[in-house]
Amino acid sequence: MADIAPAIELKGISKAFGPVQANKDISIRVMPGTIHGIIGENGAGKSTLMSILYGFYKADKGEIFIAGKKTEIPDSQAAISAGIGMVFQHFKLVENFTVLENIILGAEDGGLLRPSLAKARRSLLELEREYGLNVDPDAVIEEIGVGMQQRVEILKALYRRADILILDEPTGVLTPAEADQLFRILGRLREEGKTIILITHKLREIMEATDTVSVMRRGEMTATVKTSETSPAELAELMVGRKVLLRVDKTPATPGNVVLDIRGLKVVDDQGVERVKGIDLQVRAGEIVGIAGVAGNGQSELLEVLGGYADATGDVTLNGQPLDLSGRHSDGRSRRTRGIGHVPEDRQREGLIMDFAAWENTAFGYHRSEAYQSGMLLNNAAIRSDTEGKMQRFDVRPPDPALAAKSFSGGNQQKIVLAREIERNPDLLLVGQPTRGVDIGAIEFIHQQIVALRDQGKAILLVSVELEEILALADRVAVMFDGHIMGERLSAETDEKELGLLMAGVGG
Amino acid sequence: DPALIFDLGGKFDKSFNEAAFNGAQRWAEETGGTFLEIELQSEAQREQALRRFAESGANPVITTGFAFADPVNAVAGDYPDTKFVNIDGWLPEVPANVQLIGFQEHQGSYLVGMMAAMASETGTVGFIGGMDIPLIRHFGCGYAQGVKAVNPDATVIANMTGTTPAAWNDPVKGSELTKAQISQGADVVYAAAGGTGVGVLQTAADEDILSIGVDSNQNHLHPGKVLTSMLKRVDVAVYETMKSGGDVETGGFTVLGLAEDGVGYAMDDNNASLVTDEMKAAVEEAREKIISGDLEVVAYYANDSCPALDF
Amino acid sequence: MDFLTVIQLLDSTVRLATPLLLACLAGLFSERAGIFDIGLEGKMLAAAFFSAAVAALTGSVWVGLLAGIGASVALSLLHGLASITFRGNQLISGVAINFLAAGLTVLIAQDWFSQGGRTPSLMGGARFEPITLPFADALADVPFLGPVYAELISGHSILVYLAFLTVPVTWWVLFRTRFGLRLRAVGENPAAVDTAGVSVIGLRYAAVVICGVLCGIAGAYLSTALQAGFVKDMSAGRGFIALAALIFAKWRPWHALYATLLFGLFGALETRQDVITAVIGIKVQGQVLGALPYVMTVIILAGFVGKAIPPRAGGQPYVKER
Amino acid sequence: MDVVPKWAEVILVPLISLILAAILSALVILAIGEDPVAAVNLMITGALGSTYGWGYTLYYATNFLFTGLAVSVAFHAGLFNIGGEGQAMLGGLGVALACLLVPWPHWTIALLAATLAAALFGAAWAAIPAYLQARRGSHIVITTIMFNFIAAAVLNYVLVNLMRPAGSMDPATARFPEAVHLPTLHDILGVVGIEFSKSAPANVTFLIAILACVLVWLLLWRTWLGYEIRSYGKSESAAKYAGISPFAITMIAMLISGGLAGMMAINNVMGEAERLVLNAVEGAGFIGIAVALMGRNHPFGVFLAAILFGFLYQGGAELALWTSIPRELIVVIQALIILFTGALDNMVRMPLERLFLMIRRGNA
Ligand SMILES: Nc1ncnc2c1ncn2[C@@H]1O[C@H](COP(=O)(O)OP(=O)(O)OP(=O)(O)O)[C@@H](O)[C@H]1O
Ligand SMILES: Nc1ncnc2c1ncn2[C@@H]1O[C@H](COP(=O)(O)OP(=O)(O)OP(=O)(O)O)[C@@H](O)[C@H]1O
Ligand SMILES: [Mg+2]
Ligand SMILES: [Mg+2]
Repeated sequence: MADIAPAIELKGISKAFGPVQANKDISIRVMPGTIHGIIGENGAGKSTLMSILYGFYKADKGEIFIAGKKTEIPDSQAAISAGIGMVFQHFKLVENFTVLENIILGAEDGGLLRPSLAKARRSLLELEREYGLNVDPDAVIEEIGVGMQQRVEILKALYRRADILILDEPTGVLTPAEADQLFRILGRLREEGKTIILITHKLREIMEATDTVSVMRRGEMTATVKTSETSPAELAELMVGRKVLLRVDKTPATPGNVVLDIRGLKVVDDQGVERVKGIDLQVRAGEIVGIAGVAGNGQSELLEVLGGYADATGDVTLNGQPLDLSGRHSDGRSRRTRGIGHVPEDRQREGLIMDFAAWENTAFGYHRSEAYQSGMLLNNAAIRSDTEGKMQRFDVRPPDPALAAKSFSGGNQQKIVLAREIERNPDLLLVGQPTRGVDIGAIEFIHQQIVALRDQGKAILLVSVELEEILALADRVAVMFDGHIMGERLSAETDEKELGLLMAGVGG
Repeated sequence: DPALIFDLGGKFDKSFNEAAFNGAQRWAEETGGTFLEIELQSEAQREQALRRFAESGANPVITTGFAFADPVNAVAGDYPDTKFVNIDGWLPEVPANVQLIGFQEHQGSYLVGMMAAMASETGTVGFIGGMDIPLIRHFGCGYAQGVKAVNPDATVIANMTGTTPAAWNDPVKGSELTKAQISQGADVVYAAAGGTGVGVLQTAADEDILSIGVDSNQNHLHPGKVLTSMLKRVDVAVYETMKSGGDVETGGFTVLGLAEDGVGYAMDDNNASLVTDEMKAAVEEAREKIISGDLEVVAYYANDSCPALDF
Repeated sequence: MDFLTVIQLLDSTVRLATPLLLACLAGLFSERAGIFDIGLEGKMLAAAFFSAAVAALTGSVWVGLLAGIGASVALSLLHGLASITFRGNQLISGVAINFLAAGLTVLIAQDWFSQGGRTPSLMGGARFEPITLPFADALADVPFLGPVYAELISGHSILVYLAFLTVPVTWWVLFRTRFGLRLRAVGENPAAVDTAGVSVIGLRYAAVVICGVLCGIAGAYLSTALQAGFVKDMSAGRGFIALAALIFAKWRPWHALYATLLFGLFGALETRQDVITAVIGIKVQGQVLGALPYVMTVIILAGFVGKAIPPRAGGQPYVKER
Repeated sequence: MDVVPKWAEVILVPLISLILAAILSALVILAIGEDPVAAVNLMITGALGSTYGWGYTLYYATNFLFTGLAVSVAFHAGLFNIGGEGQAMLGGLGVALACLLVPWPHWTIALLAATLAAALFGAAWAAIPAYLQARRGSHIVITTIMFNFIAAAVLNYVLVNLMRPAGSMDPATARFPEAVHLPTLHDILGVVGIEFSKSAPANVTFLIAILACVLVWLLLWRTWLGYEIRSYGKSESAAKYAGISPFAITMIAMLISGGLAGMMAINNVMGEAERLVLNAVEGAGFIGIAVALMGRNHPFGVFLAAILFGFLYQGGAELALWTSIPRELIVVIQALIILFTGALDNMVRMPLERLFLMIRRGNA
């Protein structure tokens, strides 16, 4: 062991963003041919550290050794030359370029495109064969799913002959099947002697895939352990600094009246493609109905229709009263007045105005409600004090209503949205991907809140690509595939395997 | 000291502001005197400049451009000891310490129109105005009447460059208009368009047709290519006014037409070869008749329309 | 309307479209790289002045052209300094450059030539002369194609041919070269370019410089090819029209050609009241005629063009750390 | 969390930028052979040294306030309204019609009617581009540019052919009747015993402009409508989620924007010229863009920027009046100020940030 130089060694890395100390004197060693996990709460500094290694940010202090040699990495070009590739948490792809164009960007041969593209096409075929990373080289990024986008990112790194691959929360947006495939690929890469650093919030992935794992907290590296010598519970505690409940704690549901009744719902998108092809679904008071399915099978459209911002046909009633599916009374505001709350799938694009302060976001969607007006003006004081209360009850950190939404970590952003929607006491709560990219401490809290709302007798419709989450949280599961509901199961009576088959369109 | 206020076009507008400046310059050189001057930047500065000069004791205060008539009218009452002179303006009633100097541009334009018609071989002549305002129509109207007087069958093509002040400084468009008129058969073009006229004269010279300059003598710009220039002696008016100083006569209109040599056509070495004796004779005859009143050139202002041209 | 009139109309269209086309392609390079540029007008004006001034001083139009390009590029670099290096507001910087050019050109012109903000008239070699293409005279009598070749295609200044050549070149550079790929990428997602190991700043400066060069040619065309000298404010809003054409063209080179030709045609029609009268049968009022190009643009825009989506990273400075 | 304290951000950064612009301007003045110190002196005393100077400074500022606010409101909705120029022209037409067609008994009523007319005309001129943007996706930047040109043609037609008094050569309307003359600051301040220059054009409209600032501020940050406008401007996808109608907000924001631009006409047309001239707006619509951007689209920022530009205009006029400095120099100075305070502000901010960070670290 001692005579093999570590593939990567960081010594005393520090990095501040203005007044924020994102990384404090961090040292770490990663041996070649291993998968090294990094975990930590939102904002712990994981992405920052990796971005420094990749030359995206410049460290204020510290040294980097690659394969035992001290290496300066002033920019990404240097990192690439040193054999480092990185798949960012938020992909760095050019949306309206093809896969092939994205792959050669920055790694072209010569000044003309055609030869480069042709060469890349050939290498791509090889890489595909070697690792089973199939992508359509001519597909345009914005038209392919996130899973394929991520494969493009990995291919980008491999195309540049990376020996060290950094993956920042790669599975946040992947379906279980896609995640499994990813880990198979990572396994193959390790076999070939490549070194992999994996950042994730999912302890299961750490336990299954990594050889060693480091824990970060508030900008510091608090521990590095062998994966085989630790347990999820221990890691969770190291990460959050307290004991974390890794399972959802809930009593069996006692479903009441039908709150939401969907009959023959069809949705056609802007391009004229039918996304939801006539589904029937009911959600009762006091139960959580989960919609499982691979992303892109109509779940998002279902939420958009119920949330009031996509048109549809069919019959939908809420507490027995019909719900308009198009026209003037089919918008987010009408839905809210009817008692539908909505935690959208994409909190940053839909649920929040990132530049607005937390208190302004607390009113978002409810800004015309009586409680927030005084005369013709908004009652900002009322909104603020409301926000303070919500931030306290939902443990939003930091509890500063004046801070812009973008300055909160993902988990805390989600808590702001959740607080807003749950505390309105909706009859029906729509929840899309509630814990995407959120750390385990926050996940625990969010799950508790959703269950608590159910226990108050509210109806909840949950959409998630995380089967684990659906199984843990939902009382009843409907699986969507290609715009249809393939089947419904009580979650107590099913398992991942059965649901997985339904999600692939098999059985029913 | 006298003061001179230039209109928004600026003192180097290659047109009448510049002529005014030249007149003032000549007075300064001849008498060794000095004068105050300002180039306006905005509408609101009209009154401002008038008041500032009046308050600083300048006398007379000379302004160029019809747009000054109204502000002068508004300000004059506050400074009874200052005399205000406006060139080109019109007021229903003229205050006692204000003098308005008007030029009979249509008369001068009439004469150059005659020359254009006589020089034209195609029977089609052109007029290119700057911004579409009544004053410019006034030029075009006199011109068209002159053309028709010589050749009743002649065609006069009239174009305006635009509807914003940018129309005074768009030589590219002036060129294009000239070419368009040439395509329609014009072989003499009269430009009353400030800086845009530079493009008109240039293109006329390049395309080997004749052009007619305006305001000051522009014959030298393209010797042998500029038929003549319609002179509007703003320089003389300014010179004379400055020379009279505080004693300048006020309380009415001064009309400068052919009789007063306030307008006319330019003859010099540059265009001597272009103007035949026959032309000269005809034009001189018309000039006399206009002066004597035997011939009346209709002003566009008379009833906001032109007998010879439809704008 | 006879054939010759059509030819003349199109001839005029070509002349009027050329400066728009060059400026439009200039804007295309800049905006494709993510740098919005409402300073096209100012750069064109500065180039118009310096090319005419230097041509007048040296007697060589080519030296003048270089000087015009130099001036335009200098303003481009200023725009780059503000919007790339110092991540300032690109719109403000553009506005400032327009003012700067409007003021400095006249100030310097007055200082150098004392002709009231004009340059002396350019003569002989200080001006771009029209080029007669081979056989133009011989072929002029061939029916149909003869006049098209002799009157419409032949007889423009070299800069016109250069401008039209720039369209395929731009297309080729953008879509067939490494540089073009990177340039387009940096306007869509600079982080992707950065993480691919390519300098965002370098690319954006390159784009801005190309923009300056093309604006420089556009300005020189105005003052040394179409005209024989500089007159203050002679760009007369063409930079803004070019900008409109760029949006109209949805930031694509060939469409830029069509859009600017369309604007050129509107401009040409405006000078031909006789043609319009002949076509629609009634005489249109002068002011109506003046408004026509703009009304037509709005109608076409509303009727046929649809939504134009600018480069996604356009207008925003690239900031990694805040 | 900000590195630079608020006071430095608000005062120090603009101040240093201004000084830099001044230094560069001084160099330009030197280069053309004039004395920069005297020039700056003249500008300051001329624009701010007397109630007369202030009267002009505030008059110009009033124009820029309206057009600046107009640009800001649209900007908050994510719309770049370059059409302030045309909207203000049409506003002028509204004012002229209101003042000439009805024999108003008193200026107060006339002002009310004229304000309404100006806002309506301006808004109407903004409505078409807004509709085309909202329904047809026609880019508002092009359509508003086009509408500026069209407005110029319309105004030209109306003034030359329809509203010009017989016999007048000036393409302008008749003078408005005595009864609709607006009180100037001299008249207003005279009531409370403050001596203010009689001959400066700043008038009661300045107060309306300030009121407009307050109202715009209230609208944007204190009403749900403003909240919707700002939300839509920041994120269209989020706005849809919240039930905010893109069509309604685009229309409303542009109508308000056009209305504000149109209202400029009560200052320059009704308050100053007292008649409508062809060139009444003379670029204030474009200056409004610079004012809005420099004022960071906040009404108070717009207020400060408008005063700064008012100062530049008036100071520049004084320079032109008493020196032989050509007016283009003032354009150059304006350009430098816009450049340094608006676009190169980070050149000042970045070193300041480093400085403050050092101080902070030193204290910690
Ligand atoms: N570009 C940036 N500019 C300024 N501050 C930043 C930037 N990126 C991160 N930070 C700060 O650095 C801290 C560490 O952020 P980082 O993204 O490294 O966290 P993380 O561990 O990756 O979190 P997550 O699990 O949510 O991805 C954050 O608290 C944030 O305040
Ligand atoms: N440019 C930035 N300026 C300030 N803070 C930032 C910046 N970028 C990221 N942060 C902060 O860094 C932390 C981590 O950010 P990151 O981009 O990793 O998102 P995240 O918290 O993981 O959310 P998500 O999972 O939804 O992407 C958060 O606190 C975030 O607010
Ligand atoms: Mg992260
Ligand atoms: Mg995250």
